[in-house]
Amino acid sequence: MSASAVHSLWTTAAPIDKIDAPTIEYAQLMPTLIVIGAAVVGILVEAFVGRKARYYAQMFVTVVALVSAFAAVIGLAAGGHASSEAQIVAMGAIAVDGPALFLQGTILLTGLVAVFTFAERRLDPEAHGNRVDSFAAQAASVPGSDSEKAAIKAGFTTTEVFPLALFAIGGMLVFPAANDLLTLFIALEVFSLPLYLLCALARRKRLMSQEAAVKYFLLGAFSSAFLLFGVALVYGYAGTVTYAGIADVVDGTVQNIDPALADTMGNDALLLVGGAMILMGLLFKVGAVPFHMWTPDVYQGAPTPVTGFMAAATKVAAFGALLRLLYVVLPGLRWDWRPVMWGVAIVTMLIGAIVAITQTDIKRLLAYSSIAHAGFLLAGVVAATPSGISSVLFYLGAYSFVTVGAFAVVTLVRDAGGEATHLSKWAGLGRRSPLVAAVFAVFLLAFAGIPLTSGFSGKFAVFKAAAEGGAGALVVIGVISSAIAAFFYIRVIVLMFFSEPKAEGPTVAVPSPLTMTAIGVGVAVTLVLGVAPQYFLDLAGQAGVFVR
Amino acid sequence: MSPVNYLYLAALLFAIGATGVLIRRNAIVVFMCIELMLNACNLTLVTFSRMHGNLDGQIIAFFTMVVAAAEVVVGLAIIVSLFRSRHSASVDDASLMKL
Amino acid sequence: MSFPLLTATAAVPAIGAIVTAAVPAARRSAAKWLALLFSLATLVLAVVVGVRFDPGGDRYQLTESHAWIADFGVRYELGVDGIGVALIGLTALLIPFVILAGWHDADPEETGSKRWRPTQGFFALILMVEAMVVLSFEATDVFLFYILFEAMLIPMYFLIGGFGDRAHAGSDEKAAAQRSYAAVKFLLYNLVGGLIMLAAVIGLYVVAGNFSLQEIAAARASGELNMATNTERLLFLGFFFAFAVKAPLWPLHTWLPNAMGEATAPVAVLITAVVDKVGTFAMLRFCLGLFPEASKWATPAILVLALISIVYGALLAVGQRDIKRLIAYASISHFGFIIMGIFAMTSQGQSGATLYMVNHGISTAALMLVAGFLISRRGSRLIADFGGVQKVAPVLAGTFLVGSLATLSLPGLAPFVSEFLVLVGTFARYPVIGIIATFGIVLAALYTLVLYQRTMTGPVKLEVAKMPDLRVRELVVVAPLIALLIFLGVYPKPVTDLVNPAVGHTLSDVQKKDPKPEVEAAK
Amino acid sequence: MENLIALLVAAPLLGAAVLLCGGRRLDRGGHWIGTLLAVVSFAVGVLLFTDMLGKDPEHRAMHQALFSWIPVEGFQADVAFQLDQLSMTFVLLITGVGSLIHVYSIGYMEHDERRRRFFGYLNLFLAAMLLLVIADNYLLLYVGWEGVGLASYLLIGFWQHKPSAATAAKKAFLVNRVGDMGLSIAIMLMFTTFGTFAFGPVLESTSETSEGMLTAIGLMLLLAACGKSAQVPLQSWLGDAMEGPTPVSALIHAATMVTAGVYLITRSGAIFNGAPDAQLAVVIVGAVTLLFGAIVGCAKDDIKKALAGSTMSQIGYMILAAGLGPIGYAFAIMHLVTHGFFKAGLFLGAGSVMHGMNDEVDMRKYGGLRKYMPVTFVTFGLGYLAIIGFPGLSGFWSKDKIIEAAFAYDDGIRGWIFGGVALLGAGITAFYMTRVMIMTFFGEKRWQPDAEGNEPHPHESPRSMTIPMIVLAFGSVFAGGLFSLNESFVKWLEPVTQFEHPHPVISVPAITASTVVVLLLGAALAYVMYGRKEVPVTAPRGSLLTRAARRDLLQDDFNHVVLVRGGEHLTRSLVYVDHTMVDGAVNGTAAGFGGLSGRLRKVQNGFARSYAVSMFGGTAILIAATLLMRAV
Repeated sequence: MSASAVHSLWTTAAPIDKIDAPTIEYAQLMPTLIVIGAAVVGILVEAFVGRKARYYAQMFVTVVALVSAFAAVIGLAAGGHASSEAQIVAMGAIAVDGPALFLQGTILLTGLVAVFTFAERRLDPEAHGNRVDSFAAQAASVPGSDSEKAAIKAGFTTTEVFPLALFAIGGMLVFPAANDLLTLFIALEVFSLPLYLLCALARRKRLMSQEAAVKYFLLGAFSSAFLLFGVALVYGYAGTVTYAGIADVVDGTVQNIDPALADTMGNDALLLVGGAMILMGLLFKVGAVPFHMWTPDVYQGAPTPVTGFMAAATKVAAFGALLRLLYVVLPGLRWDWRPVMWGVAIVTMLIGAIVAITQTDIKRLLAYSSIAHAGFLLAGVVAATPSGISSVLFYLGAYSFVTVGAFAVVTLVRDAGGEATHLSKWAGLGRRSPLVAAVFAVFLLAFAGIPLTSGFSGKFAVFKAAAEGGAGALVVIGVISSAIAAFFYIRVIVLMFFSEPKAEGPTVAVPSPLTMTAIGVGVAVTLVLGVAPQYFLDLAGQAGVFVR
Repeated sequence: MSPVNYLYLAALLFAIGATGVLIRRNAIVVFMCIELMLNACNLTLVTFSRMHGNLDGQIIAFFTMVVAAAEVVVGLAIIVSLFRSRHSASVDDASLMKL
Repeated sequence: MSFPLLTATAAVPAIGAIVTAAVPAARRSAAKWLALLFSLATLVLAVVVGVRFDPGGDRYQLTESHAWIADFGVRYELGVDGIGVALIGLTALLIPFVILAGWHDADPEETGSKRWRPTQGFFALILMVEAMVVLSFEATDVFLFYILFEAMLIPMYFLIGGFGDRAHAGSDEKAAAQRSYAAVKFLLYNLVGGLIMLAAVIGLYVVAGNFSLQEIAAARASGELNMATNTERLLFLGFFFAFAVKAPLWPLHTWLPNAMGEATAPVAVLITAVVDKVGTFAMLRFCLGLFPEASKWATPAILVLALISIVYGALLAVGQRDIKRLIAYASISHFGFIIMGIFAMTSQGQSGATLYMVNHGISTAALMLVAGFLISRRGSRLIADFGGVQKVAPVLAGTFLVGSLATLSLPGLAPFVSEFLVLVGTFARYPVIGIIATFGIVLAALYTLVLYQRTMTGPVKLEVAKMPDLRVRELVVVAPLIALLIFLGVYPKPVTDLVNPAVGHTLSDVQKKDPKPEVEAAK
Repeated sequence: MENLIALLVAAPLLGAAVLLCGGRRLDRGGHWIGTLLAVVSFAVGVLLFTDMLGKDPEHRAMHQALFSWIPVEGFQADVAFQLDQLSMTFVLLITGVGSLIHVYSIGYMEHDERRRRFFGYLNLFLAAMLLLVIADNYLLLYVGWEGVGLASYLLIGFWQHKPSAATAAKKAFLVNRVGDMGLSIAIMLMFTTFGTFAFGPVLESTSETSEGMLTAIGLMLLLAACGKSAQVPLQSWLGDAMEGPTPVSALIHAATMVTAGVYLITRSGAIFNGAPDAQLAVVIVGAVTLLFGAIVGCAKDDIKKALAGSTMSQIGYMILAAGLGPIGYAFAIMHLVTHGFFKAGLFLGAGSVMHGMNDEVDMRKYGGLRKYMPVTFVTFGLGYLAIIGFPGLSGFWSKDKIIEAAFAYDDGIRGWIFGGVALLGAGITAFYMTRVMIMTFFGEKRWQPDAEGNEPHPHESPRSMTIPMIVLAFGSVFAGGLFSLNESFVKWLEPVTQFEHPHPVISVPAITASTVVVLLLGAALAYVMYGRKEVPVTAPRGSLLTRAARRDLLQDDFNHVVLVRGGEHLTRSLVYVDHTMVDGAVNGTAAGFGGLSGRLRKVQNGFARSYAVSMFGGTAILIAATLLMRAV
């Protein structure tokens, strides 16, 4: 098509005989549709259901939605869409294949467990005879103002968190499945925006919560701007935004380049710069150094259940997208991006581990640990082998449950000011309530990658993949940094078990079955994946192939 | 003139926006700078769309506008609430959490 | 499918641990008896293993093999050779004594909250350690071994940090601080070692494609698997580093004195007599078995390090003021001997080393436990706080003396046999090193006798004047150990018969022959 | 008959076990058990002896194998015994003297509440010593070797409440350990050379290895001998060993254990015969110690220490003789036996004196005791005459032969030197023994009431003590003559040790005559110095040599400064190094990461804009790196 012809596109109203309606494979998209639909329903509930009933209604809608969505995922997988039937749907916008389904399943389960912790209302003492959860009574009311007191007195609760969470999950479901850059961008925004809001909704320490939200929002928007610019550049390079199309151009299978476009089409500078910017957007989401700095602040400020949800689900989704981008779009550029990712992985592992050593707040500690883990995952990504993909998938599955569980435990340890997150408060916890301390110790050991925990299986899987991929040095550095990391996990254990409990120490709230389920699931997954990971490794192994 | 110039302009706008984010204190202004960056992206997309002679770029531009609008909604909500509780919209004042 | 004897031997204590941990807070003594019961059951099973094992038979016997993690090429593979049997026997033998000796160590001073059950935890952890150690002696799958090698750190860590020695200098806070420092040091040291090994384990997988000791050995023998020299050396170093931390070998030893000093005597015994043996055992089985060439390549350096450990450990023992730290440094010296024997690569050296592991376990247990009784009576670990004990508590002093004599490997007691074998075996191939190592026996006499003189002889110190002699429970702990020391000193044949064939296999792994005596060589 | 050999060891071992494990209930009768078992062992010895006499000299050696001790690939160590003439001689000496001293101890230790344990230790010693002499391989010998070391450790430190005793015991064990090191190295050398360390194979195949190797082995054996037999330079422990109860000094540190070195060298004759250099070393050590001990003996006022010096010197004679090879072995052993009799007798006499003098040991506080304790006086006197080699008594026969042999070392300067030394030694021996005799039994009483004002009442000791002394006195008088009747002793040993007639550089009668002259001179000098004028109660300052001799010729001071001090400094500095450097390195790394962490933390300053900066910079780097990758 010549430039002049293009010009006619919008100068003359050329008669467009017909626009054939896009074909949408609803069945394959079912999980996403269910969740988004439920989210919409949730909003209607907010609008029409009475205050008292909302909580239960929302709970019901959310749980049903997530469970059925998960069922749909299973159905698709059983239908072979994870392997033989894997295909690209919705006019090339979304891929339904092994990795997508595996990650969607993981996200849905994590989300479900996280939603349980959202719904926990037994931790704080009742305010004016109303059960309260971890969220502000009325986000709009100024902290400490009369309106807030009034809201509390009236027993308001921010049940909007459930639809928000659903929207976020919806976006996350699409993110790793996105098969063109536009969908990628939209999905990113769809799950980011609700998270920004959720961060701002903490019941206690609202100033910190709002600050976290602002930082997260500004930086997130900043990064997405970069991502978008990257999208634009890559579009400029390839003339299309579908992964397949770009890949073709990258591989040089497209030859007929219009002389008019010679300076853009196939201009590698555009591709490389754009690709780097898109990578940056994704690395921001996974919290890789040097795009990690939002992580500690946001993790600390956000309501703990939200933190757990973010830490787990966001990472899963983002790594899914990252994998797809690198393995489907840019395999032709492996020799360009691999060294770069090497560097990112190394600094991420080391910085995360080292800075965590001197942390004094349990939530920040876990934030940095999550950064270090991002580094380990990147090591698996760098492997650039099928076993690399499957190992990352497995690691994500293992890691997300541990994270949700760990943050769930954090919600239990409370004092007058809400959660007692300062480490000094945790001294002697093992004496006061051995069980909680033991459970948390299990999670910490899993983070540290001690054998017989899921953490070890995952770490072994990614390092093995990396080594097979010829990244031996990366493995060694990973090993060193996990040695450093071990130091601060152990510090917490020492604190809990070997130091005398403080007189005015925090109390450990007895949670409702909701949180108990969350923690229980966490422990179960940790141990099962630690002792007998074979089944799940197989799962991840079969799921480890992208469709193009 | 060659459409490539539009690209340079867009890049310039993007850079300006980014710089603004880095140097301005007021959260609103920072946010506006981000909008500017998004718009720079739009310009880029449209230009490329023009050069490639297909509509994808323009479509994306529309999406971007929608997203930007959504961001405004969410962003303003957050910023305003922060402003109300602190009586300041300076991003530097919001530094309770550090180290 | 025959009865999985080896699994059972490890499973019994594991179950015991769970059961013991489940005992309610009020039923403290029940937990103790349960623990003792299970440890004895384990001992019985260990004996059965010893009986069922045929020294003349295959290299690995009573083998079990089940699929486990196919993706990692990992199988649940068990099997014992003579060395394994001997060490399993040692472990199973010592644990009951450890439990008996620690009978009151974990009685909580104040009954804290209802849920706080230190006693149950203490004994459960001990059994857990036993289970893991036993299984690690049985594992013929590198990955399985690695997992246990790492996992056993956790219970040990809680034993060290959670149940410190009541007899400490200074305030409780200070003691608690020192204790957790020791525990953390122990864990980090070994964890770092383990993680380095992890890298090597992964590397091994990349090279060999599976983790089965036999398969890899077979593949090497048949030549279908041949590692590049440098790869093999790196992998070897990765493994050896971890084992050297565990063993411990100079200069990676500094965690041991802290750990043994701060832990209660029974736990100290657990560390040095049982857990550390996994390190030396692993050198023998995995370093030599998997990387024969690299082992030979590294031998000179390792022998020098071992030599340093021997002399250095002994000299530092002389310089100690704390009884338990002294014993710790003595152990470092002894581990030097063990490692030297292993890498001398002669049948005397390696049989001696294996025998040494067993004997050192018994003798250190005897000495350390008696020392524990002594310390608990006086409430102090400092040598200077004792004097003339021999007059008020002759039996205690007598047993302590026998323990000391065993430590300086007096002929007629078990350690002499092993030490002499190691020396001869080393001397046969490396005369100079053998001779220097012989200085160790003088130094050993020095530190043990100085210890005995300062604590037991001389005028009776006021503080020890009222010291009671050994109680029945304590005698029950010590007497059998001493009897065993004498028996194995006079008649070590049962153990050597067990060990010799296994050592033969190990030597054939590294394709080494004993040097011929000059005279025969002349003929 | 062979099967009885094990019984030699088993009997006392059983005694030790019973007495040490038996507990308080044996306190009353324990000493009888101990004595009985010692006697049993003696009886067995005699039985075997008679049996041995029945056989023809070449086939007298008996052998008994019990079980394989350490069966390891290429390494055979068996528990097996070999009883030949040499061993038999020792067995009789050990069990005989041993039994006597058991009897003696019954009286001597009467008032000690730990008498049972004492007898247990004595039995333990007997067992170990017998094992040492009847073992058929060096490793088993080593067991006995260290066993006697242990027993002597326990017995020297028997009165553990006395710090001096405990220290002396420790010192003895340590010095012996140094010697033991030599023995174990020797064994290793044998193993690598001959592939075995059983007496038979080793001693028969000495010809198949180089002289250098034999020399090495010989020197190591010599080191061992020096430790056990208190020869220079490892002699320092013997003097302090006198802290032990006197019967111990008599049995272990005079009659038996300290002579183990002589046994070792004689037993290894074949090795030394093949290594002249080693033999020279042995002879030198012997000669030096001979003089060293004698000089020390002259200066000591403590009766036991004086006797200890004498012991040292006498063993010097034996070692010297053993170093001379086939011309000396037999005489070394002969002197060893006679010395066993008279030195044990002398010590028991000293013990008896102390017994009567409230354990006073300073001879300057004795004097004129012959009136109070006649039996002791007579027996001691006979022992005295024997040791100085008064013609006709045991010492004369054995020592004179050694001097002859020394003169026959070779027909040149060596013969003169060592012969002269041996002769000189004889003179000094006469001097210091006469001194002891005079200061103890002659002159006027010099003792005063001690601090509590209770004056000692010297009295004769009970039967249980005097009888052994009398028996030993008989030994010291007649043994030598008996052995020398047509060289019966030499012939007895010849099958084991070979024998060549020495050919001294000067005629035998001349040597004998000069010996007698020399000893008379020594005795006379002593009489002049101590007999004629009053002995001062407080020791005079004395000449430089005297003062040095009182301090064991400063040998201890040397050890203290060089070894003890040096060792302390070494260990202390090592402890420091271990803490600051080895451990410090580890803690340092940890601290280093902590500091790094603290510094990196600062970057996280809480300002969203600086976070944005890092993101921006990161992106820039990312882009740059990607482009760079393409560029290169």
